[in-house]
Amino acid sequence: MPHLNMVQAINQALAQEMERDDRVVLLGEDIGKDGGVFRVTEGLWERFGAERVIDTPLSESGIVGTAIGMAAYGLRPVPEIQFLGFAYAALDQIFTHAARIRNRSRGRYSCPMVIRTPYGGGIKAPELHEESSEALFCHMPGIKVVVPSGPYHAKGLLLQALRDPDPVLFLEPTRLYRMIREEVPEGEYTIPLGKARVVREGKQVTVVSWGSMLERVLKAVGPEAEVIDLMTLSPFDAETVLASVRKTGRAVVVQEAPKTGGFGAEIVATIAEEAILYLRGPVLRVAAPDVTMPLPKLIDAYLPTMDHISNAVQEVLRY
Amino acid sequence: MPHLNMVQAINQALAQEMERDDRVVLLGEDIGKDGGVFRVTEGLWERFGAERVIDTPLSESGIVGTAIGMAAYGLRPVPEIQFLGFAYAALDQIFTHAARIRNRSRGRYSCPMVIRTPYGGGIKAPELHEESSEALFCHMPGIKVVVPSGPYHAKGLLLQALRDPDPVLFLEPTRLYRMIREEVPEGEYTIPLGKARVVREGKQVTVVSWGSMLERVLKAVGPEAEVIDLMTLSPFDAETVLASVRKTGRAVVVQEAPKTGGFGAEIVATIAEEAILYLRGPVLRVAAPDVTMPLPKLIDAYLPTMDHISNAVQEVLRY
Amino acid sequence: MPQEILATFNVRRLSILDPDGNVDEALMPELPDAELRRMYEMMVLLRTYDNRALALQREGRLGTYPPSFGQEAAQIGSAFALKPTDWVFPSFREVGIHLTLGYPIAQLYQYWAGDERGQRGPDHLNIFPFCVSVGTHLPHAVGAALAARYRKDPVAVAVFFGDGATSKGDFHEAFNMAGALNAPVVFVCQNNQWAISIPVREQTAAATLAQKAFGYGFEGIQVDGNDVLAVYRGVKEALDRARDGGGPTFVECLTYRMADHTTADDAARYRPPEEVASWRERDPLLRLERFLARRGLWDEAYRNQVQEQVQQTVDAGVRAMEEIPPPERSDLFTYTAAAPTPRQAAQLEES
Amino acid sequence: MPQEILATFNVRRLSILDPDGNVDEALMPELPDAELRRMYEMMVLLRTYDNRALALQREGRLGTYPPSFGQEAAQIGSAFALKPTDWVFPSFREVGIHLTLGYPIAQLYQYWAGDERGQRGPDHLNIFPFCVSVGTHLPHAVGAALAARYRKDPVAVAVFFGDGATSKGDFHEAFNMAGALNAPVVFVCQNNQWAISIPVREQTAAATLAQKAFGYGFEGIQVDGNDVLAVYRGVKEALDRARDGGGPTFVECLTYRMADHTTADDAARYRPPEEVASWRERDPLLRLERFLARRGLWDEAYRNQVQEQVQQTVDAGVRAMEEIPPPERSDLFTYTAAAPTPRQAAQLEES
Amino acid sequence: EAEPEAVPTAPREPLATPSVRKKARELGISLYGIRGSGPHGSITHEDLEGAQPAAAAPHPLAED
Ligand SMILES: Cc1ncc(C[n+]2csc(CCOP(=O)(O)OP(=O)(O)O)c2C)c(N)n1
Ligand SMILES: Cc1ncc(C[n+]2csc(CCOP(=O)(O)OP(=O)(O)O)c2C)c(N)n1
Ligand SMILES: [Mg+2]
Ligand SMILES: [Mg+2]
Ligand SMILES: [Mg+2]
Repeated sequence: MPHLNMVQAINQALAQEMERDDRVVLLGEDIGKDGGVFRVTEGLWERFGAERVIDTPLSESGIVGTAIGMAAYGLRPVPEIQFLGFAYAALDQIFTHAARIRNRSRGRYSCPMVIRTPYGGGIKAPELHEESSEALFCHMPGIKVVVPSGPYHAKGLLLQALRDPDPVLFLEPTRLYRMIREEVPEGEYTIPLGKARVVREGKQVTVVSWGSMLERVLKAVGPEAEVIDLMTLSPFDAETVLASVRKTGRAVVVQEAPKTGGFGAEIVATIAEEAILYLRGPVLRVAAPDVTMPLPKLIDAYLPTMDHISNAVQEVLRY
Repeated sequence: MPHLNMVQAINQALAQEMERDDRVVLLGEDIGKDGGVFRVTEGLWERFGAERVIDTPLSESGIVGTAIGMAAYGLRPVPEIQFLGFAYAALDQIFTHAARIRNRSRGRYSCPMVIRTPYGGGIKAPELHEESSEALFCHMPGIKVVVPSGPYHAKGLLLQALRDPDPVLFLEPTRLYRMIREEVPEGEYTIPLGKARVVREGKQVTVVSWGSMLERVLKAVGPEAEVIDLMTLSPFDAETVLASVRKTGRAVVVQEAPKTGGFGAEIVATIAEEAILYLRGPVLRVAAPDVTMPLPKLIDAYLPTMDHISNAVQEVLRY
Repeated sequence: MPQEILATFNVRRLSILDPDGNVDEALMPELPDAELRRMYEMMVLLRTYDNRALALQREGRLGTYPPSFGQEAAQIGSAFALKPTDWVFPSFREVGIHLTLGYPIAQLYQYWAGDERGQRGPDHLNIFPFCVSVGTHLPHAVGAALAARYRKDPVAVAVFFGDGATSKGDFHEAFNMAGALNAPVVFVCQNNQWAISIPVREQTAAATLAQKAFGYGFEGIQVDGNDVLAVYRGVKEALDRARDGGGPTFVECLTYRMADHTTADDAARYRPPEEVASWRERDPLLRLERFLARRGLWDEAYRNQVQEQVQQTVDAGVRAMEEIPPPERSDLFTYTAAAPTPRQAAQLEES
Repeated sequence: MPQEILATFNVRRLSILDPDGNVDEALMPELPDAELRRMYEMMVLLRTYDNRALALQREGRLGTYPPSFGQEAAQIGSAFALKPTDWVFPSFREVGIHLTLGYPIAQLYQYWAGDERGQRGPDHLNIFPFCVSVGTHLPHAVGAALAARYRKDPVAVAVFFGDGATSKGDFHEAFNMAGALNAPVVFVCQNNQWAISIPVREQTAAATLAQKAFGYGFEGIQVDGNDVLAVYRGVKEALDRARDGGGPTFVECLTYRMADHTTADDAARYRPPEEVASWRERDPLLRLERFLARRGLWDEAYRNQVQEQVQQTVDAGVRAMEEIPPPERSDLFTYTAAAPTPRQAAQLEES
Repeated sequence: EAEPEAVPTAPREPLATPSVRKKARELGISLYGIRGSGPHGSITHEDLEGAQPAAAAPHPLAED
């Protein structure tokens, strides 16, 4: 099996699904001739043509809005937003329309599309290139949110997302794009949405994470920790988390985003609602501080570190 | 003291602050000659002129963006978004700019403005007129979120918000606009932001709520409950909540929004992190289901009811 | 040449039928008498439907309702220009389109009564749900148009919106995307000159809306929106061009909102009664009556017959609407997604 | 008249200085020799600053950097048209403005090295921070312009952006708001013909960007963006008009991005070398040199002297930048809001 | 990391996590009088081990 990085794995998933299903079309800024600013769509314009790999004007809202119309017509568009920080302009289209068209039309129309976007910090890029605002999307019924934590899962989750009947936001942790190489089967395979995975079993504390933080978690914690990769944030797999917490009695949630109102809050709240009688101590969150995301010189002081993670784990183990 | 409803109280606060501070200017759709679709700005155009009460084109992003420029120049603009459901188009301006200009310019520029918008359900209005998406804003460092639960607090909180050095989202629960009348002092008074209030003391369970749900909470719960009105959601007054929970050992959080990822999750997570040793049982959330907000025929089946609230309270009291 | 003129643009205005009912024969579209009469019948239907909506709203049987009074020609003329395979993206004030295309009246009322199920149109109609968030549906039309072209379907897409919508960023991004990608889409603006209390001259400093198209590299034209023949011709030419690969067109129908914005509005607060009165004289229905009368296609007897017929149709629609059982709580959960999440499933079970 | 012409718009193009350095004297702005030379010096400074930025980036001392090569005239000409009391809203590729206005070079480099503190400009400069989110700063300029007018300050506002920005909804909403409210703002587009890999002809179907102004009811003009005199004149007239209550103007500076989009880009992937080469001949600096030489204001000695001087200025800026101590973790917390929240305060105390 | 607040004053109520409270309930043990050895003086599962069921107090929280 070839060793691929996440850029290659995503590229392969897109190419395979485009080959298999002519409803799949890509659109976005610089995804065609340039192959995408991270080269994720490299070679696809040459292979599938400008009708299926559409270079668009610079207009995030228009890109998503156009994709919505394509999806309603019966295609399976894959809009790319160049960086998550520029998706804020498309939130209206996502919240008002993509997430609601099935309901608004009582099933007459639907919106099967995958919004792909690089996300997360640690790449030393300009402002708004390192946002981690997944929580915004997880509060909106009607849209799924998927975050792979490595090449293998990126490919399988993306193939599944591309076949989902409803809109999926597919957040690609930019820091991992070329950091991790994994064996990735050449053929098609899918990983179900809405299911978390236990990456490492442990007995004393459950550590829940996703995306690029997972890599830090795995380095920071010892065998005492059961590590869960959520993979899908919306809808998230509460059962896997709760089953683990019921076993370990302790939990730490690690998110990259600012603490307050992040998706970690939902995990903790769910535990507090449904597994509290098993808890031996506080459920702690490891997160960025509640400040504006800084430029590169301070990004390392902002993002949660392995120390933060292991300190939190040690703290809950005191109970 | 005159008995005012919330529309009148807000109108009075705006008028008084405009009188006191010529930096305050209003802008939005239909706020001038028409006096606002809920009459909140009635009479202000006549009194302060079209230069200070600006009827704008239909463009929510442009309204907020224009206000940002005004604020940077030294004014204290008060953009109105006609309904919160149309503020999604302005999220980019709010998240990318209003919330960050102070930081981006390292204090050289700031963005003192109050975005006012009717919000919440139960008014039997068309689609997107009853959204309750406050949680989206509470995850963004740099912007405050304030929700009054009645006329008296609306006036005092709004006057304070108008004097805040940073951007404030002021969410006006539409269902309460004309429902509650209270004694409202004619003169100026302010209520600090970032402080919750204990509306009713109780010993056995803490019920946390805000905005239009508070009215239902107060009707649904008995003297066993300590009822907290958050008033400011961002930054929220964790201390008041925690102190109460440490006393009662039980908590229920009532929000109008869909459950998952709502602001209630943050409250519960904070309790689970910081008051777990005092908790006797689960912390429950009462919330709307995780579905697309319906049209009027189903709105009553969607919004949390007094029954939901009292059932949750009874449930936690079992522990 | 230091101060060169790089290009020149003319804003054209098309009108065919004058207020007295005379037509410019050179521009008169080819329409059989039966079609001309059907146009009239649909305009009467729309007005009757609207009047009944207001009555139902007053009785508490409908929610907030935005009537089309004054805009009948702009809507019906556009609808006649459509082919059944074309796709339509309406805003919230073009029920004239729905009626012409045969959307069930009961479902239209059902929607305005606050029941989402009214939005599920018949499967053979390619009409999108009403869009309440002003102007945000324009990009969808562009996307559908690109999809149709990709599928090589001989389809054009028409999207309808008001003058207020022209101020939204979505208008711009959709227009620009359509131009850049040469999408087979026709943008039809119902310029009724008001967006709630904002007159179009405060909505934009542009003297016409049609000229906005020039910024996107395609044609914009103003048509007399109270002239059903001009609207028909303008929209039809644009749709034909779109189907032929000629790209997008913007058609501004200049008309007038004769009533309040909605039943929740009081237009007397912000606009002079004289203005409203002056437009009452330009009523598109009267104008078409005069034209048909000149052609010998209209007389009192015919009018009475149409009105009676239409009244029955509307009555039947109202009855059918009122027979629809109310939605169930479980309906909340059916269409948020194709399949419920575990948490949604649990919430459905609760209370 | 059934097919009336309602209005006609001409897209004008202004150029003064031809590639050989000849000027159209009728259009030549009044500029003392010293100012002409200062224009040249600033253009050399910008180019030198840019070259150094690329070198620093290669050495890992700066982050991703977007150079201005080829756009010196479009930037410096605009900056010269500004009065000190005017307000400026830049995008991320107009450091020529900053340099002309006297923004400290050390802080510019500091910013591009990834240090937010570079954005705190001197208090006497009314220049907003760089805006990375393309086009989203346009409404801010409109707001500042309205605020200035409200304050009766004799101030105009200039906002700078690229061709790609013209596709954003914010462009539209800002332009329309400015037109509708007659704001004293000048929109200056640096049309360098590329938005990363998207050429302007794919960005929009409009043949010129200038014509986009017509849709908003105000004037749009294209100027030769490699002609510093035309840029100066076009922008100055627009600013004067704004200060005089004449409302907004759109000035399209047609220029060319001679380098990669940024240091992270490789333009050879998507554009032909011939195109780049053809623009090298139209280098705005060469053109100004020729003009100055004809006026007896330029010779090799002068050039060498300018280059040396500018080199020293840039060197000093780099040295000053490198002497700035790195930011502290506590700096994260200083400016999210005027005062920290209790939770922020606690987070500041932690690790 | 977020440290549970130090106990401001002597607690009216013994400190214990919900799981300890649950076990105490199941065992019929009153938390009063048990010396907590956990963080902030909280009663741990181990602390419950030596404790005797309180015959007279069917519900440890009955004082409310
Ligand atoms: C994005 C958005 N903003 C505000 C509103 C509230 N609103 C409803 S209709 C309307 C005016 C629309 O004017 P126009 O586009 O001219 O359509 P008309 O009502 O005249 O048919 C407004 C402001 C809305 N529905 N959507
Ligand atoms: C809203 C937004 N979308 C995407 C990007 C990524 N991006 C940075 S520059 C750029 C192209 C900008 O082109 P243009 O406006 O012509 O300015 P230029 O770079 O040519 O100066 C893009 C797509 C961004 N910064 N902001
Ligand atoms: Mg209108
Ligand atoms: Mg460009
Ligand atoms: Mg490259």
